[in-house]
Amino acid sequence: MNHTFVLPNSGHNFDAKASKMGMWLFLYTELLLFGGLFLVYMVYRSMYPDEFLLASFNLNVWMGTFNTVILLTSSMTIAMSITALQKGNKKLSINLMWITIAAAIGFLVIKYFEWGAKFDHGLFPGMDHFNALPTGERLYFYLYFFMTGLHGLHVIIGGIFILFVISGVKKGTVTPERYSLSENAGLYWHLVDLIWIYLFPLFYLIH
Amino acid sequence: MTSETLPYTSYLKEKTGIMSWLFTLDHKRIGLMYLYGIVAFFLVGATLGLLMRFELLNPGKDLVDPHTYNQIFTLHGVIMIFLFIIPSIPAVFGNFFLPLLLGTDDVAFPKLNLLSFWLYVLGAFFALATLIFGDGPADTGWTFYAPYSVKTGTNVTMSVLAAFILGFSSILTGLNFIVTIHRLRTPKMGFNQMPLFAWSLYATSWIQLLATPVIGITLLMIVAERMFGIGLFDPSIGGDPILYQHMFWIYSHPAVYIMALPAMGIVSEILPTFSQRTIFGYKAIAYSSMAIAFIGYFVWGHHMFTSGMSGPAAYIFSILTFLVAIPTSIKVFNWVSTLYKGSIVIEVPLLFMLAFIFNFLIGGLTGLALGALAADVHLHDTYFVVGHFHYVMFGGTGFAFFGALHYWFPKMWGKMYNKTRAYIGFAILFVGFNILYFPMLILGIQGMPRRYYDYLPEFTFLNQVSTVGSWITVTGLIIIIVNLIVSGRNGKKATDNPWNGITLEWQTKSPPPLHNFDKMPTIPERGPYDYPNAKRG
Amino acid sequence: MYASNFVEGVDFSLYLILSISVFFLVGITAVMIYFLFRYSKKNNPVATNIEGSHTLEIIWTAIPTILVLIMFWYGWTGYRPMLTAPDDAIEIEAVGQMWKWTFNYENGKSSDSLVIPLDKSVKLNLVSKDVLHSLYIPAFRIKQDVVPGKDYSMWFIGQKLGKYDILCAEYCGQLHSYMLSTVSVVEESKYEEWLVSAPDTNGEHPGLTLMKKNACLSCHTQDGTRLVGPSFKGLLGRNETIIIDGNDHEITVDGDYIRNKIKNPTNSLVKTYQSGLMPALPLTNDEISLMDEYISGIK
Amino acid sequence: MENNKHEHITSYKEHFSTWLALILLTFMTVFVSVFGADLRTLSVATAMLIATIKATAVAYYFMHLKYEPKIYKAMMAVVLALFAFFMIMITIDYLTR
Ligand code: HEA
Ligand code: HEA
Ligand code: CUA
Ligand SMILES: [Cu+2]
Repeated sequence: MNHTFVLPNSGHNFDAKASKMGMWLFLYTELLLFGGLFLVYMVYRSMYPDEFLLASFNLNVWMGTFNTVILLTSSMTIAMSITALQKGNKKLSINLMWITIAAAIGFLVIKYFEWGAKFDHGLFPGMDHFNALPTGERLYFYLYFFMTGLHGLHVIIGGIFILFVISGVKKGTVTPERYSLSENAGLYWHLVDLIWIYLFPLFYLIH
Repeated sequence: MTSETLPYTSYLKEKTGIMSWLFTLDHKRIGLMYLYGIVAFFLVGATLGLLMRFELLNPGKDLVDPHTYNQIFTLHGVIMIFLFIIPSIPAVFGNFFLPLLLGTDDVAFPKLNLLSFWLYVLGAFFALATLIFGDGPADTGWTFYAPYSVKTGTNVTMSVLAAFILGFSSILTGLNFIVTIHRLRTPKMGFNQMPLFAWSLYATSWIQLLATPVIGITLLMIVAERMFGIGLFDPSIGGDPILYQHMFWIYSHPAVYIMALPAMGIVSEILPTFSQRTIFGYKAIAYSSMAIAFIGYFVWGHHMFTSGMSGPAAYIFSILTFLVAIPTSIKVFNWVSTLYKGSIVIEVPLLFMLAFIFNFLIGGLTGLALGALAADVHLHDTYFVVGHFHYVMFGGTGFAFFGALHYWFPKMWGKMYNKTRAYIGFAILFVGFNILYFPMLILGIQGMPRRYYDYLPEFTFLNQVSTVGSWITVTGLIIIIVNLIVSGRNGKKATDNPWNGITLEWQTKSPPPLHNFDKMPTIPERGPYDYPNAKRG
Repeated sequence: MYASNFVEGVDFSLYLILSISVFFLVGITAVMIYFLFRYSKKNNPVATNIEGSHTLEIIWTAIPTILVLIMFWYGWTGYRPMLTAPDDAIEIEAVGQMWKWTFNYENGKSSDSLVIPLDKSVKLNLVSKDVLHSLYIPAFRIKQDVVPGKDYSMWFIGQKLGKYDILCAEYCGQLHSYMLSTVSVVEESKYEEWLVSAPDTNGEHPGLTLMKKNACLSCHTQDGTRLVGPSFKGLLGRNETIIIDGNDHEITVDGDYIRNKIKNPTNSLVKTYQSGLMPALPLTNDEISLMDEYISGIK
Repeated sequence: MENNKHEHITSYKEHFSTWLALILLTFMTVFVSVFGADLRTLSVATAMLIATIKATAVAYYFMHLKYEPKIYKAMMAVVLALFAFFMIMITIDYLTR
């Protein structure tokens, strides 16, 4: 075919800035997705402050703190993996990403035990003990399960995203010159962290 | 046009076979696929509308039982809102023409664009699957108000998931457009040299991006409530139904500007072309789009004046509602002034735009009556509201959609439609439309509530007028659609620039080649609508 | 005289806005059509590029702004008085449920339709037993949503003798459009008389009275017609397929079944009917037996 | 278009100090909450304040916002303003009932 002419501003060019901007825009939608839940939380907490307080005693502050530390650390490792990639150190970059994924798994395992403990105490919607709770405490747990559940889902997605980047670096599609994908995975992972930064005090640190 | 004789392959012919369409990355083909899907769903939704009008011909039962009626208007609303009008102009004409107007060859993320389309298909599948799976389509109204939506046995979960998926598709389209506008404008085209349709899409995209997630999460909460008993909104197991309404309208009011702004962008394209002069008040129109998008976020409460909202909140929401009308009125005045000292050629697209202004005026001005607290207490959830939103959505956006279809028809298919039939179709549609919806405004003032299967006998006459109007409307629409299909197959060949327009899409061939431009497009020096032949003003 | 104390405020704001609207609609349309002919290609072969005008821009921002503020103001002043009921208002409880209104007076009288004295403030305390409803009296220009779990109220003064429609204006399911009632505005003396008169049960079965009160008959007919739920006609001894936990069971309806169904409506569902619609009502065993007795009697 | 040759590369040290600050803040917020129990509403405010400082640090340093063009900050500001407005409007409705 006869296309010798290509526009300089073609949509098929690789454009690192565009992909970063796209990622940020996507993060805004994620922020507002959780934002909706924070709105609901705000209303119910202001309606039932005491019940929220009581219900929060069922969570283990230290597990929460530990998980926070895990996530923050993983945030650092993923950020460093980008630095490593930019500096051309692929091996280090990949290792740092593996550490991040390990942290993600650790986080989920702890969450699994926390949720499991709630099940054992009959604190899940529909269970008898749960149904006997006052409205405010039930709302606390609805929100707790919904929000940490959705957050957990994001942890999983973020982990898969990082796996993709690892394979990209290995295959050579993500390189020190062309690292948008790794940057975007990093951005996504930080968002997961960012949301946890709020979830943690809102559920664990009510006093 | 001299270039006509040169050999070139249009995007329609460049590759063939069904796969070259279904998995195309070309924005023009994706736009066309959206067009077929959207028009199909418009016809489905419209047929449901027609059924409702049949049912309402007389008090009592005419056609279906109350339960079916409720499912029909819900499906009608869901289809019309999520499958027709929200994607309509952005996904079809935005996709097809935004890159052309900006002088580039595609959107920023072509693959993401294809993904949006497939999500649209998936969402459509979910919406229709309710007909087969579960206990039938939802019967909640398109607003899915809790706690009824939690209690009813119909397949609300699936309808809601459809809306969720379609929302996701809409977000990705918006994201794509924002990045496209930021990154892919042709060199030297600043924001203030962009055509106004691009501006309106920019404003729209921001709404799609930032408002849609809120309804996404709200709908997920409804699903969680139905499936796991996460009772965030049903008072019998915990939550507060009024909060649901807040969350719903935080999205759904801005969403009405997702519907309206692109239509306004279309008007701003077409009026200068047929007046053969520059647009009046370019910046006022461009920035008022942004203003509408922004203020539009803060007025959602006007849907809840009778929900038991507090006095101060009602006060603030009402005043903000009135403020959002001002940028719209600025646009209307600028459009009318664009006709002033033009050299007007009357063609069907222009008529559609003038009809848009007329209908949208009725719709917008009735919106003011709804924004006033006292009047809304009487009018809320009556047929006045139904009249209002059909005037803005169908009379406004719908007319703009069909106008744009005629305006860009030669560019998209390289054929010209039959003008006589187009005139006739337009005239019948316009008359029918007003007979269909004007009586609803009166019915509302008289106090007929909406979502009523049956009504008091004193409302019979106006309902019958309205039903007759729906028949006239069908006739008009059928003429228009048949005319376009026939012309697309064997219409006269169109020139590259049949309307003598000067925005960039007219600088390439009809239909455009796969990569849109074979040479660098040139942008008019003094703004996108600066007609070289017109006198300096 | 207006039918209620709110008619004037509402109508004024509505018609004020509609008049301004008509003015703009007619004006803009006329200008548009005039331009269309005056500046057609024939009459004006060469166009003029006018880029805009700051003066005009300011004028047509300012005028609508002033107009909408006026509109807002009358909307607000018409609405404000609806927010707070006077202290001396007669309080009546208005109960909405699928798909029936019930009005309970302070002296214990209960009625399907509202009766109020002329020129007296009346405050309705709104209670919903299930989903959202909205109590709408078009003639009074007043409407208020009835929300489960919330103590809302509305108030008004009936100023003209007569009988007016009460409609449900918030979608509440299948028979939303049949959730109708009336309000009668009567002389005060008549109102007092009506208030103490015994409920007009005409010696009907107490089970029927109970069922009327609890809106059972909005969904179940006594004549065999199928509505939302199965008809009561010939119910006792009928063979039905019911669904429990997703499995079909063939049963013959007996008294136990009827009493159980009233008590725990969500445990089972008669096939081909929609689930989740029948409410669990706070009834005593005696009341349930009365209902059962009546239902079993409908042959 | 420009490529990303001149992108700022954040040093390992900077990442590490950010992390250290975040961890300290985390322990601080736990401390305030566990041992400052009778502060009540004040402790909600401090918890949110600390969370916001942490979030800003993550966005600024880990997410690189500090080194991005102004438009990114502007967009972020719009998003946050929007969300704040949602909160304010809903609060007004619920507080003034
Ligand atoms: C395209 C969609 C669209 C658009 C653009 C609008 C635009 C507007 N809408 Fe509408 N609206 C809907 C779609 C839309 N609406 C829908 C779907 C519903 C119902 C949802 C449901 O419940 O199912 C609804 C419901 C709705 C309600 C709630 C009614 C109720 O349920 O009680 C209100 C209340 O304030 C309202 C107001 C407005 C206002 C003030 C505008 C303004 O933006 C209009 C501005 C336009 C003008 C004012 C005309 C042009 C101006 C001039 C010519 C200048 C002269 C004007 C002045 C003097 C100011 N709308
Ligand atoms: C873009 C949006 C849009 C459009 C275009 C329409 C178009 C129409 N609508 Fe719709 N409507 C809504 C959006 C829309 N509607 C929404 C959101 C609601 C609220 C739902 C709710 O309450 O939840 C609503 C509610 C609504 C009601 C109120 C129901 C109630 O409250 O009880 C009514 C009643 O008359 C109605 C009628 C119609 C009619 C007759 C058309 C017609 O104008 C359609 C015009 C087209 C035709 C008349 C037919 C064309 C058909 C063909 C050419 C095809 C022929 C093909 C075959 C036979 C296969 N609509
Ligand atoms: Cu009750 Cu509608
Ligand atoms: Cu609105």
